[in-house]
Amino acid sequence: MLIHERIELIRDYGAPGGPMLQIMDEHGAVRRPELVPSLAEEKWLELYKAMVLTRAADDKALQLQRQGRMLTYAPNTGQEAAQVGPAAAMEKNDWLVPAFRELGAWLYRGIPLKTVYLYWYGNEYGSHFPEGVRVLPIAVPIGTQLHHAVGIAMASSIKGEKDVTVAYIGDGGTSTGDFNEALNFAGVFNAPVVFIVQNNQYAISVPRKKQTKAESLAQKAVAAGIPGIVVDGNDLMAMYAATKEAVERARRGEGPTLIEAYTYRLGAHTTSDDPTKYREDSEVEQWKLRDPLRRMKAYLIDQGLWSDEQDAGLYEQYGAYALEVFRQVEAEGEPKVADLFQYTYKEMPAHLREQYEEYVRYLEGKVE
Amino acid sequence: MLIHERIELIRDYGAPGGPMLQIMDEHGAVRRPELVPSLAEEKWLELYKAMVLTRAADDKALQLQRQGRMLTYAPNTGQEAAQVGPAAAMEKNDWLVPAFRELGAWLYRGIPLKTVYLYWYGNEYGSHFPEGVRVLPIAVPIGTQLHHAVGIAMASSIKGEKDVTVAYIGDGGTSTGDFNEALNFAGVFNAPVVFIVQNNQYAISVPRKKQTKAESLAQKAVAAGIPGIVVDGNDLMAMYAATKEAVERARRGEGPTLIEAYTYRLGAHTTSDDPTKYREDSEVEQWKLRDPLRRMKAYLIDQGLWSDEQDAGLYEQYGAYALEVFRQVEAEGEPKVADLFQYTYKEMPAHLREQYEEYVRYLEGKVE
Amino acid sequence: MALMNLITTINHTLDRAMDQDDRVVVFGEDVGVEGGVFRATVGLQEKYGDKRCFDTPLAESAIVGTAVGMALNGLRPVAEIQFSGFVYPAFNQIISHVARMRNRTRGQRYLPMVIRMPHGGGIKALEHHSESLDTFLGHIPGLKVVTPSTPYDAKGLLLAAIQDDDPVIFLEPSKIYRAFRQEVPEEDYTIPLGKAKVVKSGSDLTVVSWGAYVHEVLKAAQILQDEGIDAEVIDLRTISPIDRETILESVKKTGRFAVVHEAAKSFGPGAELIALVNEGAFLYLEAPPTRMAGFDITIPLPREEHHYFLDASRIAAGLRRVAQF
Amino acid sequence: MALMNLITTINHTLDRAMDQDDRVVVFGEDVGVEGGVFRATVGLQEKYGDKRCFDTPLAESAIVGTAVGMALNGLRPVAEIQFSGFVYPAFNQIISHVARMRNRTRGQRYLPMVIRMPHGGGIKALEHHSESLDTFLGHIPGLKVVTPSTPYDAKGLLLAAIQDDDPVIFLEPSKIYRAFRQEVPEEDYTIPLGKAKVVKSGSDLTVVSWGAYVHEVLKAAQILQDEGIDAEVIDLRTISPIDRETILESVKKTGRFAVVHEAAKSFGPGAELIALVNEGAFLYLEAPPTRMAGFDITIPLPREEHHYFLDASRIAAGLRRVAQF
Ligand SMILES: Cc1ncc(C[n+]2csc(CCOP(=O)(O)OP(=O)(O)O)c2C)c(N)n1
Ligand SMILES: Cc1ncc(C[n+]2csc(CCOP(=O)(O)OP(=O)(O)O)c2C)c(N)n1
Ligand SMILES: [Mg+2]
Ligand SMILES: [Mg+2]
Repeated sequence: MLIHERIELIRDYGAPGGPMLQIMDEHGAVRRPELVPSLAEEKWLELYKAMVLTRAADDKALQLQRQGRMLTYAPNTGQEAAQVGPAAAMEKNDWLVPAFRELGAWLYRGIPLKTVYLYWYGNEYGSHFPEGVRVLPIAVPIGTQLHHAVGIAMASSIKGEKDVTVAYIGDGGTSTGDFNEALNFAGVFNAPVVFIVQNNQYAISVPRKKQTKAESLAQKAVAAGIPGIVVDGNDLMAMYAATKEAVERARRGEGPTLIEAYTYRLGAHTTSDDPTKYREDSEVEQWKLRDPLRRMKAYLIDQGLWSDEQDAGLYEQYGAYALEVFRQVEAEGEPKVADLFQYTYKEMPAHLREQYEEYVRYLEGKVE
Repeated sequence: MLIHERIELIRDYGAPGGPMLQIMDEHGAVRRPELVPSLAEEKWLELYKAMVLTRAADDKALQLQRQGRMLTYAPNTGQEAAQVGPAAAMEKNDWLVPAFRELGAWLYRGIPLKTVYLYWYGNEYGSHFPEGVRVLPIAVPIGTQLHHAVGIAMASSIKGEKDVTVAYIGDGGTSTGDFNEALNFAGVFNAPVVFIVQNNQYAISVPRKKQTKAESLAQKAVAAGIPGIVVDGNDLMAMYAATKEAVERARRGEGPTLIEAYTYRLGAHTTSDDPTKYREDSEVEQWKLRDPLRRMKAYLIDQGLWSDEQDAGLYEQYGAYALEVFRQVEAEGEPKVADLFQYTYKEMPAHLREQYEEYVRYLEGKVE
Repeated sequence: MALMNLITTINHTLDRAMDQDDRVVVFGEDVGVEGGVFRATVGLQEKYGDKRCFDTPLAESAIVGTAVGMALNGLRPVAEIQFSGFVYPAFNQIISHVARMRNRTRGQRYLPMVIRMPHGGGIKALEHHSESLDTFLGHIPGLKVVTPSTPYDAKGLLLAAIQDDDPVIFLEPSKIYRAFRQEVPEEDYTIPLGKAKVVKSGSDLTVVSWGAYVHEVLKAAQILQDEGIDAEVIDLRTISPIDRETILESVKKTGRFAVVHEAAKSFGPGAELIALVNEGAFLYLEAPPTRMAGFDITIPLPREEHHYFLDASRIAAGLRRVAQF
Repeated sequence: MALMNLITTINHTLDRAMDQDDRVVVFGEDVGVEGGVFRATVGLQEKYGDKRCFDTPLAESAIVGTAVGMALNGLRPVAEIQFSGFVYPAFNQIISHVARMRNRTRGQRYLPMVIRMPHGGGIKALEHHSESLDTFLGHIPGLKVVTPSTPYDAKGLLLAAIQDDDPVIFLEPSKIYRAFRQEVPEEDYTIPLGKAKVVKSGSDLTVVSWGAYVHEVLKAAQILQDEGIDAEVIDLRTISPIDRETILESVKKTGRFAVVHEAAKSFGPGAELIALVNEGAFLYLEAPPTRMAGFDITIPLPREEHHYFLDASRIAAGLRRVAQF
């Protein structure tokens, strides 16, 4: 695979068919000690915990969906490193622009789990975030969010602010015109933005190979004249390191970067999907061996920072927490009818007020 | 500049910032004899004449526009080789899918000059071509036509037919999402299609450098995993040779190719445009030296196939012919009112028939 | 004859169309191997091969635009858009080319193509999965816009759409994909495009609806019937061009008119129907022509979407006002 | 006060807005160096620098989408689409995001942005340069859609649009960019969005129009006046949300209603106006509410476009029928 220009860290990677950036191997062994980001050891533990929370919250959502308590849900299992790594590499005021499958990043950037659950529970308040959380709502129409990211980043530079924007998209999303337009704009305006493609190998049932003839998704950066790199998306250290480098590059005014996080969706596309229709179990089993949590856990245990016992307890504890949060969501009750009408415009126009009032009268049984 | 994969002919070209494919230099001297396509010498004369016709018809249209007889017109001067070369490299049944600035290609592929003039005269019959001419109408919404080209090419392969589709777009057009989507589809479906970017250095007032950070437009092929090449768009031989190779490659089932024809729009964007607002005269003067007609003429004279005297007569003759054709266009009279209504559907639906009839009654003074 | 629901009927009909005519090709996102997210195309790739039924990359503009190219080169493409809310990237193709190629070329080139998509809400889905496009598409000259309300109609209309030499947008009310089954003949038949259908005749007022809402309207009509109000219910079936004749004839008979639709009210399809009733039957009107429609808001997420829909009781309340005016 | 035509007024107003508020940025294709193909932005890059007025690559979806991002991050972007016929690639952004961000986030994030574009036909242009988008845009909840008919209104409406905290689509009737000049005050003023204007009061019938057509309608009203028919003419100014109050008040007074617009008739904006007149003033109507509109065809190329437009005489003929019904 061809990489047009490489960010410094990874000068050795990205040859055609060649290796991708990996710091820690599948067994948790550090293969490139010189590239290990200089973080305090407890920080790695914290990031690991963030991945476990993501896994536990994900599993709980699936379980609740099977019980008929949650609506359609899009699981993240297997992709936690590609989510937590970049989120951790950002500064407080940086912006995160999601696609729709980045639970780990959302939680790490300060969206409460309750808000996330509200979203998948089918409630607009799931897109209302705490003050100061610079994260956009999920963008369901694939590709559209990248323009917002570029616009946010351009605004930062127009205003002379140093914030960087990190935006997500999937492998399927790289086929949209929007993806290419956004990369091109980012290049032309030298926007401080980092694009992360979570290449989880599938767009619903369509495998990566049928999505494009390009050997890598990172090479799509070449079209926009910006750097691109393939990173082992299941390697938390590599994802952290590559994003950190790209974010700081952007902050220094050196422009946008495209990062392909090479990963795998271990679960279904959503709870409405049955992946056995389009892929082999053996493929899934292969990828389970590359589980991002597993290898980080091995690393932490090896470093004497963690143990199997602590680990089991942690997952259970997060699972219980997630259930508790979901109970709060269920207990919320119906949103107000006024909410349906009052956010279409800043002030409700006359025709809408009339529709609202007429409907309220109907609900109150005043009309029959 | 990086070229992902190269078509055979031009293995030596496309290095970053390096040369592009050129066979004949600016003075008409053949620099790469081994690459000269094996065409009969008279054929080169024929192609030269096609370029002169294009130039004469273009100049006449401009002159008529200035007289207020033609509407807005988009001139081609300077880009004739990038139009006639590819058109000549196609087989009879191949399809041509235009953008909107390919006069030389249209005429060569069999669209009568009268039809072209009708178009710029503001008449829908300007998009009605003689039976068997496999050329689509002009596509004004930039980028949209490439999907049609890919669809036509896919249909050829689905039907097991060997026809190839050649599609045009401008440098500005490469920034559209459609451009990228179409290249990607072509790659995935291995469609027998050749994309030609007429990089004439401007999209109205926006220079090529502000259109994308990519060093070449050919490298945009990398995103789709298909071959791309930069060709001297003012070198008829090179344009012919590269297109021929790409077309035959496609016909053999080896998939799509992107050709960047590096050229220059010597005139205005359209007759509504004043290029002095956004570019230096000196730049234009530089490019006049690379005029595609000039160098081909030098070659033909050098080969003893042509003379200055013959040349002057030819241009005059074509100009007179173009004027005569335009007179026919003017003499055509008003199109029928029925034409406004009868082509929206195969059969005119009731509501439209009523609108039509009511309007006819109004025109006949029956309604007041 | 077999008992089929709407989605199995679509699948059956595509199968029939591909079997009859080699030029019919079917494609879209997840359409091939998976057989469509709603299973509309299941089995077609196995049966007809991956040249005639295939998955595309994720790019709606390209899906519609390549269909245009295929139609120009002798095929009869049937493209699927996964949900109506994802067709917007293809609007440029639809408006600028699909609808215009015939007129642009003065009849020389035309586009026998169908764009199918699940349409409307009611399936408790995420944002953008419940859009109503009636107005957007209805306002584009050169398109035919069709929507069935039953499996039987779906087969006849879809076959007619595929055989039509003009481009047809085929809106499938996803809410009723699996709502009920109906006898659908094995043998092929078409239902002419552009013809509405009186699904219940009545004398007191005329109600026009289409798609999933036809069933709610019929329920409402039943409520009114029990009260002694006799509504005539018309299933529009083709949203554009509209069958004015059937509607005006009915309104001239009943003197009262209502239209019920899911799309937002303002600039909605109901406005067009009211306007044409004014134009064609004003002097027959005994009450203001009325529209019952979606609120002028984005259709809400599942927790609140029930507020958005008109159920039989709300429809009945509205119709009662028209009847009793 | 200076005499200005519509395009110089737009230019002047953008200048004023940029001068007043650093957050206002102006961009689009050919907007910077060249100052716009119609010269709407001429001089702005020189004056405010290329961070605040700049050229973009050729990609309408990106132009609108980046405007969304800028609005989310504290700017007040004013994006230009070169011609209304080229906005379709941005429909996904406009429908899915521009119109919805406030509602999606329950009021937390909103988009103070303006999308300007030349609108409608009459300039003898190529295909796709003459499109009327009234219905498409009017039907999208969450947008405000504004169109001026005079330089004076243009300044007040554009300033109001830029200051508005909701997204506004600003349609500029290109036909009258240079048609006439008017006194436009130097000092700043706004005209409230959502308010129609009675441009000629009258007692016999109400005529609503907007944009370039207002002038034809006024001419037609003059023809009628000479015949003793006194038409009230309303310039809608804001296409969505519609100022029902002003319209209904007028119809209640005159008892007769007509709407005149350039967009195609079916599912056109006239349908909405007729529907709301039916809803709000049915019992006052002494004649069928009438629409005079574009044919249901693609607007023709220059050789035939004159057939498409309603001139004062055709409008007068239609209004006469309404008045004499
Ligand atoms: C424009 C658009 N088209 C279609 C869809 C329906 N859809 C939702 S997710 C999806 C696949 C996305 O694949 P990818 O980008 O790889 O992301 P992943 O689901 O793997 O995270 C599709 C087709 C959509 N949301 N938006
Ligand atoms: C989608 C779209 N946006 C804008 C325009 C208006 N427009 C017409 S030509 C043009 C520039 C095209 O530049 P390029 O692709 O380089 O072609 P060239 O004119 O140089 O041949 C623009 C912006 C258009 N036709 N289509
Ligand atoms: Mg994926
Ligand atoms: Mg150009």
